[in-house]
Amino acid sequence: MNADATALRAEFPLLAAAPELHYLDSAATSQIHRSALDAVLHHETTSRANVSRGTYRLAEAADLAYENARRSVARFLNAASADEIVFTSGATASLNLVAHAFGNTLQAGDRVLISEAEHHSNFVPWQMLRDRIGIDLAVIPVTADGRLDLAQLSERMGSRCRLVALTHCSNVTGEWTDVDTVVAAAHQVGARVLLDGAQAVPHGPQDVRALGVDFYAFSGHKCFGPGAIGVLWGRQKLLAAMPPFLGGGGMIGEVTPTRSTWAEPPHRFEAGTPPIAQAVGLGAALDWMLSLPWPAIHAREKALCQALIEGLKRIPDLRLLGIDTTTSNSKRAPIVSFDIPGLHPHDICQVLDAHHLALRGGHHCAQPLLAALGVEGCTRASIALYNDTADIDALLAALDVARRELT
Amino acid sequence: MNADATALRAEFPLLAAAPELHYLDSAATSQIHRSALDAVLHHETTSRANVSRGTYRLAEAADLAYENARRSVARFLNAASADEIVFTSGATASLNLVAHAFGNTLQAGDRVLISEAEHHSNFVPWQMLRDRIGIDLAVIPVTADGRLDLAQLSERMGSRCRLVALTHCSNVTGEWTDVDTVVAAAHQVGARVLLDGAQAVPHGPQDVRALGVDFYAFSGHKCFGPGAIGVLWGRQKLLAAMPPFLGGGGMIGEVTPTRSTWAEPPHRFEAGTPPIAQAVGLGAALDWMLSLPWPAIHAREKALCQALIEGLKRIPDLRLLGIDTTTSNSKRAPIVSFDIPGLHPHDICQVLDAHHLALRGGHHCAQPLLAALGVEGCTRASIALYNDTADIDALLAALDVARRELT
Amino acid sequence: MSASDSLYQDAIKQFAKADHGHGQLAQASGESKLDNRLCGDRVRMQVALGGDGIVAVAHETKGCLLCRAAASVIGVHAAGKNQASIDAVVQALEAMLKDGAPVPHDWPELSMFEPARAHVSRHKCVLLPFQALREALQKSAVTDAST
Amino acid sequence: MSASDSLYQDAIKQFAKADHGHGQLAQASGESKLDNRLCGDRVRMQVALGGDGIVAVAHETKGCLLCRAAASVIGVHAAGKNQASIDAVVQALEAMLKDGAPVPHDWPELSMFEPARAHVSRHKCVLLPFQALREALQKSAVTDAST
Ligand SMILES: Cc1ncc(COP(=O)(O)O)c(C=O)c1O
Ligand SMILES: Cc1ncc(COP(=O)(O)O)c(C=O)c1O
Repeated sequence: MNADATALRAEFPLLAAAPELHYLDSAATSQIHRSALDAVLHHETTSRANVSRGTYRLAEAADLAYENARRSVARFLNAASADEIVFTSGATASLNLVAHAFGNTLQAGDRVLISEAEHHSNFVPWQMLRDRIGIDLAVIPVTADGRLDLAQLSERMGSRCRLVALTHCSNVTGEWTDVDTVVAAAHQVGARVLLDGAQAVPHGPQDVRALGVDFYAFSGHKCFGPGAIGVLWGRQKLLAAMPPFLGGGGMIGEVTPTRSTWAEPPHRFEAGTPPIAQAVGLGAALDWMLSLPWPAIHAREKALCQALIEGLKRIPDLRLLGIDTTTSNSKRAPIVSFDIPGLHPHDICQVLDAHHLALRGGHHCAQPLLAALGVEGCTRASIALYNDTADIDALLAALDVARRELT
Repeated sequence: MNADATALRAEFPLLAAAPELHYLDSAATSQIHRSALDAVLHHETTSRANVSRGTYRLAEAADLAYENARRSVARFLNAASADEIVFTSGATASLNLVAHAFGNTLQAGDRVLISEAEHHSNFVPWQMLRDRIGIDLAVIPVTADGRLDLAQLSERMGSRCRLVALTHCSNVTGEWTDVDTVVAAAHQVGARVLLDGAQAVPHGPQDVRALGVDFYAFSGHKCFGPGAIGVLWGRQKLLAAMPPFLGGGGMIGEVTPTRSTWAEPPHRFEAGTPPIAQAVGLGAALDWMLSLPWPAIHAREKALCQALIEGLKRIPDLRLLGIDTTTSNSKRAPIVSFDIPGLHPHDICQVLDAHHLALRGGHHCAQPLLAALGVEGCTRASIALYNDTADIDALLAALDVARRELT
Repeated sequence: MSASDSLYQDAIKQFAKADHGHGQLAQASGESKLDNRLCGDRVRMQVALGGDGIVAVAHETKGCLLCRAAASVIGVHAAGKNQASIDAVVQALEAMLKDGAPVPHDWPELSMFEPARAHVSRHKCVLLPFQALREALQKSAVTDAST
Repeated sequence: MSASDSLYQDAIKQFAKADHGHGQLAQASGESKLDNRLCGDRVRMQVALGGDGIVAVAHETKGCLLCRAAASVIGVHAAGKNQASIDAVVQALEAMLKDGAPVPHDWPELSMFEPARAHVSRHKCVLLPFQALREALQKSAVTDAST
């Protein structure tokens, strides 16, 4: 398997058809790998049927494809069993699922601990749970350089902490969370740990058992798969102890006018016709990812990120967000956000776009983090396995143009 | 536009590639029309980006495609505005959205009226709401021939009825609900009306304003579009008065550590990255449907349904479910369910499959209805615009074989 | 010949019709009720244990031909077997269906289910009564241990 | 020439920098605060009304160059206009951006936003201050009516 960016890029239909494009917005959505697109197409044209209910051959083919996708996800996460894999419509849906199904097992006064660095999708559902049942929502602050301040972790957890829900990797700073420390502290007080892996999964297979966490959530569209599909992994025992979230077909044992009983996980949490072709596409994307030479890809991602940071440091007044410039960035996903005082991120991105650079400016659905860092918005470059030095060079050159054009 | 079944069938890639297949399970999932598949493919390979947040050209293209899809849905439903169209992951998700967002505006003791004929997706969410906040859940019974018994509608509504949530068309009997009667009675006591249109939409464009209802839900995969996409239509004023359901990116006004504010509908109800390519595919499917000669298609669907019913009536002991054989079936969608005492639906479907007939046996996610009709399961043939007499003839012939083989 | 011709052999139909072991035990050591979520089929299985293992079984099975035939085979064969041998046959039957393993030699009638190998969605139909039997045994074991 | 070269004309940069109308009114007839949900940009707009219409405007605008330039154009032009003519210019500006309609003749500076037509996601940036102005006027109208 070739880890060369040019070869990888050729496997992404959109990028292959747009050689001039410097796509540096993969943290918002990655491009789709041809294996995922082909799998969707193949499924829809040869095996389309509803799952879990039909006995004809087409329905069996659909069932098999869907359950095989579950096994692919389990392999990718090193889950103990495919039954621990719940398909959802996205990371946001996965996080809301936990906030409702696990959340409804909590009592008023129980603590849920999140952080200032969370994406809104791992922030708002917990605020809504707080407003619904009166949990005590505590927020780990970030340090001046944007890292989770884990110094007083035990105190923040208190004795009634039931869940610690943190991003595995920040979508603004690229900072990875120190999971070992969090898991040790949480499990000491009997709290569960949920990781929002939306930004982690695009950078390689994860091992939920090695991480020692209890829940893991991510989205297909950020890891080279189709949209409209997400995953919630949860330990079998935890899932089995949770009531369902959404009601509908496929998640029931029996329905009578007066009451209903629930199916076992994962089906209990998959009400209605699930995202079948999308799961199949995600399975293909993850199988492909599993086949990649990750050490080589990580080395390139890191080198590109380093080159970008060095280049940005040369721009007068530019502020790198959440990057402690005095330490190495060994635990950094290749996501770099910056602020140039006096230049609005949207104006910067507009000029970059004219140079075929796709970058995003704004609050990146992380207003609490940006507020903590003292900015309203920022410009973000996010690097994926198909990026190369040409993308970084183009960005640095275009930023010079932007500074001239916008002042 | 040609309404000939052979010509239509040729536009469905899976059916075109499997000329021997008699697909009679469209009520579970329809086959996907090539316009929808092409639209998904085109989007993923030319316009893939996240929506609502980016300013580069690719992101603008994605935004435009997504919002155009919203307009296509609005046209298909004759909605007053595209802002009344919420994209969800399916009909089940749409119904759960109403059960939470509208449901949370209800008080304990307020009545929600559903029926015995509902799909589990329009049954279980209301039971869960009842168990959550103590609404009074009332159930309209069905008559012996499976129709909604609207005789005592006003009494059943009582004075505290706030919502009547009914299927537009039964997924078991094909019976259409008498919406005029329901809307008149509901609006008299100030109750809102929700229609579950999952089985209505595959049989042509709907007019929510002419229907006079307040909410309308359906799924893309049943109306020739992609899976993983659904629609909730709601009157603008109602949507604007509802709190959000899921929390996450894209649905907020502002997020601070202590509280958040909400975006306007429809975005308020679309937390997280929405099903972008799937919405685009659905838009294409609905645009295509809008271009069809519906009177001709309805005439054929009705003729096929009639021929099927006549043929089934000749089978000794066979019981047609929910079909009053003494009246005409003018208000019937082409869905026919039957029971042959002594033959299990799964065994029947297995034999049919050997003759390339795709039919589904079981409870069809409508256990309360089947219980009311006195059966545990049944075999269902559901007809769509690509079916033809060959499918009906094959079914009737294979049922003769099944009766011989299975006894 | 159609795919179903080979599936619905006379043996299956005869076993289903005979419904060996149908009924209830006056005194059961253990009992289980299992559903097939997908179709609502249901097996209620009772076992009576003696010194060496199963003395009697009785079941009430509502289901398709495959499910009823499987329950009927249990009605013929289960008495005289012990927990270990039941565990073994359930495993062997699963392997036969899923991986094409040979028919368990002490339950030769299970060969009638060989054509079901090709029909993944029907494996559960055949297995359901066997899973119910195993569960009924486990429940008696628990009761034994606690007395 | 890149697409942005034409967008960020000197006029836009100069108007944004000049920030005409920046500030607060001692006594406002109406005031509005509008956000752009997508980027968090914010306009606070105040109007003071007299017999014939707007006597003075003041705004505090935090946003991109397009948004700030648009607010600044309002600072130059709004005084002396009445509600109907403001409604008309907002409509005309929308039509100019969305449908390629001509520049409103009594607000000639708005021509600097013509290149923004091609950038759909930026229309909101230009329109935000104008929508804020209209809302501030509506709020004063309500206050007027109730006194
Ligand atoms: C860290 C993080 N969590 C959650 C999400 C939400 O993912 P989605 O929008 O796919 O539901 C995102 C994506 O923006 C993210 O970056
Ligand atoms: C009447 C009815 N309502 C709701 C649904 C649920 O649709 P989905 O499974 O696509 O969410 C179905 C589909 O099975 C249906 O037939």
